[in-house]
Amino acid sequence: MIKIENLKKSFGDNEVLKNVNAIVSPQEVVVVIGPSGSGKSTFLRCINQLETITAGHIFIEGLDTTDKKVNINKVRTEVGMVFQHFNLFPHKTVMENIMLAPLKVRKVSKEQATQRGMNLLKKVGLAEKANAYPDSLSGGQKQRVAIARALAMEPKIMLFDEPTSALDPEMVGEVLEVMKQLAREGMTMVVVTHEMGFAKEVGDRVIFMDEGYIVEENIPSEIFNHPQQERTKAFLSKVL
Amino acid sequence: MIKIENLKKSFGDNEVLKNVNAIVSPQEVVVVIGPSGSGKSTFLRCINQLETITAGHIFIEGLDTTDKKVNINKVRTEVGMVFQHFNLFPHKTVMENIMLAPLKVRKVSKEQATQRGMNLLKKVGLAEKANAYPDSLSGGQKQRVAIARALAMEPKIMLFDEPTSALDPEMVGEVLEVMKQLAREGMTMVVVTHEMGFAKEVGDRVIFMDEGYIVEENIPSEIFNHPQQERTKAFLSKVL
Amino acid sequence: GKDKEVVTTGKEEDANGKTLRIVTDANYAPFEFLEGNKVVGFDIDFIKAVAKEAGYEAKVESVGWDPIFVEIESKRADVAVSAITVNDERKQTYDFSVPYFLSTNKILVPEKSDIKSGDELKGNSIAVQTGTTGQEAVEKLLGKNHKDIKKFENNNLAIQELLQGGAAAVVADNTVVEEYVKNNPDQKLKVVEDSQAFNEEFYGLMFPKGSELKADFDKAVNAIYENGKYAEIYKEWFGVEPDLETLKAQQ
Amino acid sequence: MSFRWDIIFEYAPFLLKGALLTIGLSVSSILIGTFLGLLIGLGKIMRNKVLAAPFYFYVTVFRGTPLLVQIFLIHFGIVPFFTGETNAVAAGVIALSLNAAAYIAEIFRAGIQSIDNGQMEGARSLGMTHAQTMIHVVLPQAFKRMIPPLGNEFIVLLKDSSLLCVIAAPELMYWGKAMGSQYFKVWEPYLACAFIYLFLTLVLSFALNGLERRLKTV
Amino acid sequence: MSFRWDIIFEYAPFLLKGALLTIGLSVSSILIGTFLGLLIGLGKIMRNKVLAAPFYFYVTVFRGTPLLVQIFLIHFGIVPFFTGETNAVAAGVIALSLNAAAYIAEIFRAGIQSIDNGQMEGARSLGMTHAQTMIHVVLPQAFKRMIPPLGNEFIVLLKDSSLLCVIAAPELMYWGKAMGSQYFKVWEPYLACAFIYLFLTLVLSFALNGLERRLKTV
Ligand SMILES: Nc1ncnc2c1ncn2[C@@H]1O[C@H](COP(=O)(O)OP(=O)(O)OP(=O)(O)O)[C@@H](O)[C@H]1O
Ligand SMILES: Nc1ncnc2c1ncn2[C@@H]1O[C@H](COP(=O)(O)OP(=O)(O)OP(=O)(O)O)[C@@H](O)[C@H]1O
Ligand SMILES: [Mg+2]
Ligand SMILES: [Mg+2]
Repeated sequence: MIKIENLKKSFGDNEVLKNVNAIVSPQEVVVVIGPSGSGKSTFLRCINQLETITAGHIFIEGLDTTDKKVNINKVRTEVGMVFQHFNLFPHKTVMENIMLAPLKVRKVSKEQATQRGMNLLKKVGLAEKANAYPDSLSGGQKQRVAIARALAMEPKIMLFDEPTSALDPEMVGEVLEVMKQLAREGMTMVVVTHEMGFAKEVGDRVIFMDEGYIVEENIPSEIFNHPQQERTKAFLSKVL
Repeated sequence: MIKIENLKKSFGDNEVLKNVNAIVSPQEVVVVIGPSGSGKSTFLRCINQLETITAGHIFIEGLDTTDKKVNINKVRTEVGMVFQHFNLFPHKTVMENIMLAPLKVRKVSKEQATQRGMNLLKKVGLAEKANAYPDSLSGGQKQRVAIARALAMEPKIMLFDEPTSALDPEMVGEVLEVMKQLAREGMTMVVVTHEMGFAKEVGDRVIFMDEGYIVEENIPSEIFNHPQQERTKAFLSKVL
Repeated sequence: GKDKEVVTTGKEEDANGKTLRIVTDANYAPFEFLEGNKVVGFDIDFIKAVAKEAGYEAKVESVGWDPIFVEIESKRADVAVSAITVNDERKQTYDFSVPYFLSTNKILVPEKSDIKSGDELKGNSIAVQTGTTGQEAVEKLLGKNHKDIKKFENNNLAIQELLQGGAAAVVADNTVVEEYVKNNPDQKLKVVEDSQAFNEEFYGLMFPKGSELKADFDKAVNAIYENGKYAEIYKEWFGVEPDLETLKAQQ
Repeated sequence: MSFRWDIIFEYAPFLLKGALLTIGLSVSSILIGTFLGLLIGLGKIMRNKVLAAPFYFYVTVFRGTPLLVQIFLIHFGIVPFFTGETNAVAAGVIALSLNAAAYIAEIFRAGIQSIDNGQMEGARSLGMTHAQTMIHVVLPQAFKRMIPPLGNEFIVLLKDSSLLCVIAAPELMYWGKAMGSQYFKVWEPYLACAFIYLFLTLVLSFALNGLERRLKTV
Repeated sequence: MSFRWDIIFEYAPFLLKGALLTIGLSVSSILIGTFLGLLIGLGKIMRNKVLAAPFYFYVTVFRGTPLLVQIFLIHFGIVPFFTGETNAVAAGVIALSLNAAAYIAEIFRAGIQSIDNGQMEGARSLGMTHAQTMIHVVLPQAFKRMIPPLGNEFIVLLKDSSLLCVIAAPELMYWGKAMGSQYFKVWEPYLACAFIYLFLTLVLSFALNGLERRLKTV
């Protein structure tokens, strides 16, 4: 589904990703953990090329998206992304947020977009907020709308960048619940998170990153209970 | 030490605190928990009158600080406060941040302020950052500087408003460690936090607030293991 | 305020004479203009001569056009000389000396223009300098504040408007338009004269209302008419003899 | 010094006519200037520095020289070059628009750059193009933030239109000067003009505040 | 049309002298205007609406009327009232300063209000007074943010000083006009002035950018 080969990314002199290789299989849920500044967000943002990569290749369903001939906007419709700070459009209602990309990019009809939007809102439990503006929502509600907005493009893969870290503790649960449901439905997901509970419960595989490298990867029970690398052990001792 | 009587606070029509009564004894560590919007921050901010209170009395060491004749700046020198977002002064170095209030308010000599500042920085483990600017520090370091800055005024009481909730998970520990040390040294503290581990380990008493009321208060082991009120139970089920 | 350009004209000092503050707008060649930082021109030489005749010392200062009136009305300046046209509206606020200059207005048009008289100006747009006899003359012809009259801050801009096709003609003092045509032969302009269409307009010295200086200066003006000093200055600047009869008849 | 109310009354119809032209000049210039300013502002934020250079040059020249000079150059140079004759009103609108465009371009640039980058990323991650994102996401939000500075610019424009009296555009100040030179009076025309300008700018501020408030509640 | 370089050379010493006065006028006005603007800006953000009212009034009047009118009123009214005589340079500095102060007051107000409230609370919670917090915490940060808009205002001021030619302050434009009316020329004087103004504003922008960059690294 996703194959990442020798990915490198520098900001000026600062090499943030140093030769990263990874594979994500269809329907797999990969959780990425690691200390702040280790390159987790950059890794995720490279996958849908919000950052132009410095070297390497990224294949999505066999297509080399780093090839200049590939239409990156087309690729991005296949890859949904959810950000830490939601990035909802404050001047549009919840429904308009969800419908915007389907209308403008997929050119679906207004009725179809509305109908699908309503279904997605029901799915994330916010049908009654369709006409509210983002500012009137709680953090957890905002993040659920952001998930619905990404799903409206019917992506094959979803990327999550610390979707719960800007939320009040009571709201973390409701967002994780939606994500768990997505995983159960077989969505392919790459999730950067500090929620170790989620990683253990939902993750098929955990990747530990540090200083631009993938230091260790394994199934959750192994990585949490028997980390092999010193750096992994040090990190887990602080956050568990 | 602190006695709060019939405290009420409204923002316009919105009554945020509805008759709150509380006592904090010397050397006691009181932890305040509760859902978002329940009035925890407002409660804390009323204690040192960052919010002008609508009704009621607040006594600090027997002095009614709501009395107009009381010099509130004097009171505030006795009550240190640490904020969620640090509120360090970005145009001043770490040392200047710490020395500013002692120099301008307490009018201590520069040598004395420097010496005391250095001691405090050693205490929070940041002696080598004395001449750094806040922007170059990590979140955990910033918060430890903020604590040192508050301590530089030699307050009798310290108020903490979610001191770790803007921090990356690995940095939470270092800040909680400093707070634990303060508690061990006998500082009177009121701490709003979502860190239940800290509440259990350090708290002498836990106050649960909801919708502007103190719903329940008790020693940590009782409140976490045998909450009496339905609302307390519902809240704890979400966050534990 | 040390940079202010002050030109004292009293070369021969009159120890008893009071020093008068004389204001002008040095922006109207050849009557008053700046040569470098010196205010020169016909008006300047004239006021110099008249003041001396009247027994005063003159200190001429270029203050700009609008400021002249504030300075005079508030009596901070004693006399204004700036090719100022005398008319009835202005007499409501200020006193004027006897006329000291007969202004003949002429029409400046492109060489190819078929305007041959004042009457043919009607229906064309005409550029003038605000507050000059040229404006007075054209307004008498077309009507006050007529929409075809374009009033500019100075003749320089009015002529520019003509050159760029925004006006069919400029009406201004003969000296101004003739000087311009002489100095700019490449612009292909010509001067049209029509003494019937335009009334005679006169320049006067301007005083604050009720000024005691008016009488002295009226006498002095007439004195230099008689002793030939006026004709001397006039010839120096315009190269011809003045029409003293018309000027005197106007008194 | 007596204040001559009578000459103000005499000139009232002309001042009114002038004020109407002042309004007309200002409104058309702000509209054209806003449109041009948007293009220039977008030009300035282009990644390609070579393509962006002319826009930088434009803004530098128009912000670096007095409006008076621009008015002269346009009135006596540009307009006759194209039409063969001068036209004070046309030149006035062009000069004010081009001048305002340079300032408005900066307002646009600042407005666009004040929008959190997360908005751009949010939209791009949904597969929207840069242009679609600008049109549907960034600009609508930037516009809202630009209303206060645009309002200021409008007020500046309104007052700057008074400089058009030098090319004999018959706006408010032109008639004020005509009045002054007929009677050789200074206070009456300038104070009268000042009050009319103040009135116009106050009405404008009021309207802009209302607009701002309405947009905020949306 | 031939371009008369010779008359530009002839007038070069006067243009230079004029440019120096232009610089002097602008620099003194921006300094005084900044000082007054700070006071007025602080006045406007006072809680007590009655005390703040005169400051609002000041800003409204000075922003709502053309600078030209203000120059006349100050030159013929205010200055002679105090000193008994007119003085174009003094009136120029006063008019430009008072006008700029109204705009700078808004810049200050915006700058102060752009500082996160947490800064005020952080300092107040340490027992510092409102005044101490303003002086040591809020204003130093606000100043830094105000450099770009203040720089703009400085450039506006520099160009606006050209209006002082109407009261015969011998600054750059005054000499340009003198040159124009001696030779009946438009392009030479105005283009020469335009280039000098452009040069001055560019040097100014450059210096301000440098300052901004230096402050950012601190
Ligand atoms: N746009 C950028 N320009 C320059 N440097 C950047 C940029 N984005 C990220 N970096 C740098 O790249 C490194 C990795 O950043 P990244 O955001 O990927 O880390 P992260 O693992 O997501 O950390 P966190 O847990 O704090 O989100 C950091 O050192 C950061 O400073
Ligand atoms: N300055 C203010 N003006 C108006 N309303 C306010 C203000 N500050 C707080 N409120 C309101 O008061 C209520 C309580 O806010 P408060 O910040 O005290 O809650 P909290 O318990 O600290 O929540 P959180 O966990 O999100 O920090 C909320 O409804 C909030 O909207
Ligand atoms: Mg990240
Ligand atoms: Mg709070």
